[in-house]
Amino acid sequence: AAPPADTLAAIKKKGVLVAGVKDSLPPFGYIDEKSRTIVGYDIDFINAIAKKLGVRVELKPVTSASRMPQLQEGNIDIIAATMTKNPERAKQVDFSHTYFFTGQKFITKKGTVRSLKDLAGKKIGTAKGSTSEQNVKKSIPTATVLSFDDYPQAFLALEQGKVAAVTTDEAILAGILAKAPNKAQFEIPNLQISDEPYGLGMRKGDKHFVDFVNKTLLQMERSGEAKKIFERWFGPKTPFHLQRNFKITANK
Amino acid sequence: MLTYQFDWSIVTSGKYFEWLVSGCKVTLQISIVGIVLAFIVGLLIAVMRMSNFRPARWFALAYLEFFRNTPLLVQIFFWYFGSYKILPAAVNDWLNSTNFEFAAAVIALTIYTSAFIAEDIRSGVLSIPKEQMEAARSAGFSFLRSMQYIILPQAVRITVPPLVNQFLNLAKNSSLAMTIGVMELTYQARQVESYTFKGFEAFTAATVVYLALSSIITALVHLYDKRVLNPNRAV
Amino acid sequence: MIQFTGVHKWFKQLHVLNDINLRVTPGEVLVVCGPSGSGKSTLIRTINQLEPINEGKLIVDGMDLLDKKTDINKLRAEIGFVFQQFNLYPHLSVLSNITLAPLKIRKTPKKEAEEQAMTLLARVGLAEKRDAYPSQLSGGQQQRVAIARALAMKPKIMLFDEPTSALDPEMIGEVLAVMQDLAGTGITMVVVTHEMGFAREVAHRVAFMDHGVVLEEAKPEEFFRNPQHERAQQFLKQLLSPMH
Amino acid sequence: MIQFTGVHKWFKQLHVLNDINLRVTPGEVLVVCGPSGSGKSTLIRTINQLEPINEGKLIVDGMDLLDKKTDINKLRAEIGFVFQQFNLYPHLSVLSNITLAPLKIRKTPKKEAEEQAMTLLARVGLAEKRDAYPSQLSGGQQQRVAIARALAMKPKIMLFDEPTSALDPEMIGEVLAVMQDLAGTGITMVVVTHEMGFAREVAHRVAFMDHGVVLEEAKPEEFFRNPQHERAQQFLKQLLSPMH
Amino acid sequence: MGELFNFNVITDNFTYFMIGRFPNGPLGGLGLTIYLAVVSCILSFFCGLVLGLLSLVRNPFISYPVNLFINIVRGLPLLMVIFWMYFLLPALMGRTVPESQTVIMGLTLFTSAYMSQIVRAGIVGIPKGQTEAAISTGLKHWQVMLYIVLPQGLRNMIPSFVNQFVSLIKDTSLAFIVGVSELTQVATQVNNRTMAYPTEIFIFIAILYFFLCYAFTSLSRWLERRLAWRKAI
Ligand SMILES: Nc1ncnc2c1ncn2[C@@H]1O[C@H](COP(=O)(O)OP(=O)(O)OP(=O)(O)O)[C@@H](O)[C@H]1O
Ligand SMILES: Nc1ncnc2c1ncn2[C@@H]1O[C@H](COP(=O)(O)OP(=O)(O)OP(=O)(O)O)[C@@H](O)[C@H]1O
Ligand SMILES: [Mg+2]
Ligand SMILES: [Mg+2]
Repeated sequence: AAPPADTLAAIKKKGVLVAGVKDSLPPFGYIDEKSRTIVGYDIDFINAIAKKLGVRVELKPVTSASRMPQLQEGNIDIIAATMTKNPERAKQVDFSHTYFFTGQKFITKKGTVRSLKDLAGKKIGTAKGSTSEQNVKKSIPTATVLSFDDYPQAFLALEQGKVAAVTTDEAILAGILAKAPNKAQFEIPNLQISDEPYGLGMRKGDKHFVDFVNKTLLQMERSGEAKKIFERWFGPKTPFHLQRNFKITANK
Repeated sequence: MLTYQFDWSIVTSGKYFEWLVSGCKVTLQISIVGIVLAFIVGLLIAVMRMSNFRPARWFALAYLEFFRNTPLLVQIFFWYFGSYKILPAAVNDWLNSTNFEFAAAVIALTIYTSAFIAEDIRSGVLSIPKEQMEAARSAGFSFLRSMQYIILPQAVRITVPPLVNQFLNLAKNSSLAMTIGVMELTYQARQVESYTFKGFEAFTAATVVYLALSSIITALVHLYDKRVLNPNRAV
Repeated sequence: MIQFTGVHKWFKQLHVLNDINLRVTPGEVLVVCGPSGSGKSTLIRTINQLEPINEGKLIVDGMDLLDKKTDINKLRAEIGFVFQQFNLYPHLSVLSNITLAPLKIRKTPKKEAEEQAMTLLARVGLAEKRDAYPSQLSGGQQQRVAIARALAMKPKIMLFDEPTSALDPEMIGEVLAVMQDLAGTGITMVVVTHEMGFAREVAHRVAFMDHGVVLEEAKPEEFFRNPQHERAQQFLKQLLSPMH
Repeated sequence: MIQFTGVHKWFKQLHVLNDINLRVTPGEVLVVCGPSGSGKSTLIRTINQLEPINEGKLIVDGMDLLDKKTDINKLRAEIGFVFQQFNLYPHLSVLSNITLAPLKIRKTPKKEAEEQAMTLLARVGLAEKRDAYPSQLSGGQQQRVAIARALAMKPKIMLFDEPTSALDPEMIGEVLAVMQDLAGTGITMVVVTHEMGFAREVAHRVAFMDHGVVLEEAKPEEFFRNPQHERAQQFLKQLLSPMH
Repeated sequence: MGELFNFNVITDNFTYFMIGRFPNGPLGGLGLTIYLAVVSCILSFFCGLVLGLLSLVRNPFISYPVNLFINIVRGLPLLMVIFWMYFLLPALMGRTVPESQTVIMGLTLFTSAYMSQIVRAGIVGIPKGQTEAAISTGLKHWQVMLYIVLPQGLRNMIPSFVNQFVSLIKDTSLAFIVGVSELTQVATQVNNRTMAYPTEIFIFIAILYFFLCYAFTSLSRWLERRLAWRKAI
């Protein structure tokens, strides 16, 4: 494929920003039942960037496994799909400043897991191609990792007793739990196995675009818009009740 | 693509090579277990379909039509996720304590393929001219004996090639098991891709394995065609 | 030996056998002829109940075919049937084609069955083909094997349904010769055929059918010299001189 | 019209045509007979090059078949061929079966082609079947349509390969009558057939083949009265009285 | 397990199952499934026809590569073919390719190989006598193909084509893997969102697929009976 050398110019020229987003991961990106459109935390950031650029937004559902190839082949301009920043990925894409911060934890049936030892030799569910998959293999080598196409599927497997735990970022787990029909039976034990800073992903070396996005993110933090978006999707009025224990800064 | 750096070493040695090898093993396991089961179930359904006992015939017909006309992928999801509400709790617990991903894939593949196999067996039997049955009955053989000595021996010869074809389909279709986390060949190829971003190499390796598998099976059928379906024997 | 009394048969609407009354005495050779579609095959196939009849009475070898208690498989074992298309079992050798029924039904010991089969093969002139497969034989040879296969059950009655009409002209003779030889042994035979030479020389009686009705029954010399029925006259004329 | 000079043909090892020397003059009707597998079909099929020859010289209508410059499609259009199995086109009506080649090859205007076709259909007695499909016709009718189809190209030569051997006895007569009628028009004909009645009455010459060799060539009266070759004597004996 | 089944999940999301995000977004659900199947079917019919004819060409420099290609594709799982398209298409076409097009190309490539076999069998199945009869009247090779062999062959192939279409409908479910929101994908989405009714959802879409496919399977059987040439004696 021939991704444009200067994405920023290309976006302005075609008048549309194509973003790869998740479409079944509330509240980051999911299909709203009534309007049948994709909404969420990630989408609000994309909308803000597009507004700054003065272009339309086109949302493309991607999976954890498909988002990087999609970007590299030029099918999308930017990834806003709960992507953790890590050095290995940074070799392939350029990350924006961290726009969301969380850590990888587990969700389990209540009272079954106190420490990582309780998960030794068990089946643990996660999603294909995610960092969660790679992290858990490192921290509990004896466990069997079952990778599904998406986290809710993994959670369904947990519900049906097919796996002993589902692991991924706490924010995601909280989202799943909030939506779960019988949430009282599950819990997120305080076992964190990694830090998970999320960044927006862009093609390597596309300096203009990365700078523009970063500038926009910092502006959003300054103007309070970033906080507002967080409150809208994770705040007290939501089922998640998460504290915003991070700020968008230029040093990450 | 123009800037793509090939690195074949990742699929010929090391950790990722081992992943692919273990994927091959799982693919072979599913295929072999599936083929044996699908043949047995298929034969059973075919016999039911041809029997004079109406409920058996109807059951077989419904089975055939339903499972042949729904996508395998949906059937896999159904057996893995959807069966939960239908089965008793004890059975679910037991299933979950086993390698249920593997089992669900095998069940779905078995049922799906057996429906096709049953039809192949049946049309093999139907392709024997009815005069053969008449000749046998005229000699004083009963219906079942005629089947046993005259019809089935001829039908089996004709049915082997389409049957092997179904076996091959099953082996290829086993790739869908990746969707419920069975770590077979396609799954591993995809894993290698998402860990290394070397999709081209990973998929080439998997492709070669699938082609080798189907070439071997196809070659065996050709051999069979030449040897057993020798023009001097069968008409 | 065979007695049709008021036999009727329909295929859906079609009245294929219409009030058949026919008697074949032991040792008799009856030739059935008639135009295409007149019901000859159906008639002969009712005798071993490959086609069940709808109405009337049919007694074969003292057994009533409409009687539920009649063991039809046992009766069939007493009746040899030779088809137009031979219908040898393609997956079995010539010898196995002949011995299968004696071995499995009569439980004849293998050695004995094979000896008998070889005697029969010699009689039809094919002793050297014992290990061949049907597809390796010419049509005439296949038909002779089919006759041997039918004879292997030592039947009391032999039925032939146009045994030579699928054969090349040169092969017809060899099959007819075997049949003539067989007629000489005194077995009861019913033969559907267009071979008027055979009918003239071998048959004791000729039955002429048209539209499911037996229109005429006569000694061959009478039938050929002076057919009574107009349809039979036409038929014979066409058959004997196709040119005019 | 047709001249074979030292023609040979092999199928792999099998020598199917062995030094054929044969001449058919314009207007002549030649009947070829001989036992099964003797090479009759192959012989007649070489004439319009459905089978190419391996050796020798074959001149048809003044054109050398081995000459690369000969336009074989053009030659074939001048030769009508009638097959044992009729080979009518099942997807076309009787009329279209006949008009296809004139329309597509001769570029005859549609109206004219149809008129011609109707004349031919009337000649073979099937004018009322113009819109029928082949499967709705009896074998004899199909073969008559096949003859009409071949005639539609106004061929100089007509070839017949056992045109009646796939027919029921009752239908043979109607096809032979059409062929006899055709022979009366003075067209050159080569006919492979077992119908000795036809040969006797219509042929100008009879050629007898065995094992790829033309063993005997004679006027029909001579051939039937007094065949020279032993193999021909045998053949005639078998054919004329299948019983002995 | 409480109340065993709850089919409200079906009625609540019915529109979504049928047409996805349309008209607010792209077509999805059952509508997209049918669209994918129909478009791939038409494309693969023509590709299959060409491949089938080429595979029968006498010149081995043409027929051999064509047959090799056909056999390679037939030896692969459809999933593999789709993944390959996913990688290669953008490279080959030098531009981005939407997933639904990727899937259509994958399905077309895969199905063409099978269609070509149908075409081949249909042509080879025409009795040799038909060709000989046509040649004997002086028709050229291409005329024989055009006027005699293809009309009969194509008609004989119709039932197999319809069966292939049924396979295509089922195969579109694999578009799920690359995230095209056809029926199976939409079903998993709803399943992921609600997380409590997998049985209901999968039974429902299985039945949807069944009726769709069964209608065409029946059509193919009916055609098979209708279109059979009555044997020419
Ligand atoms: N609230 C949520 N509920 C359910 N799933 C979520 C939620 N938030 C995010 N997810 C999913 O969880 C995943 C976030 O973890 P993800 O799988 O992206 O980890 P990841 O892909 O490894 O990211 P990364 O690999 O960068 O950690 C995403 O796939 C996202 O779609
Ligand atoms: N295409 C072929 N390939 C190989 N052998 C062939 C082929 N066609 C015919 N033969 C053989 O050539 C010989 C002559 O065949 P041909 O069909 O010419 O005989 P025929 O005299 O017409 O016989 P019939 O009366 O049975 O039609 C036979 O032995 C036949 O098996
Ligand atoms: Mg008959
Ligand atoms: Mg011949």
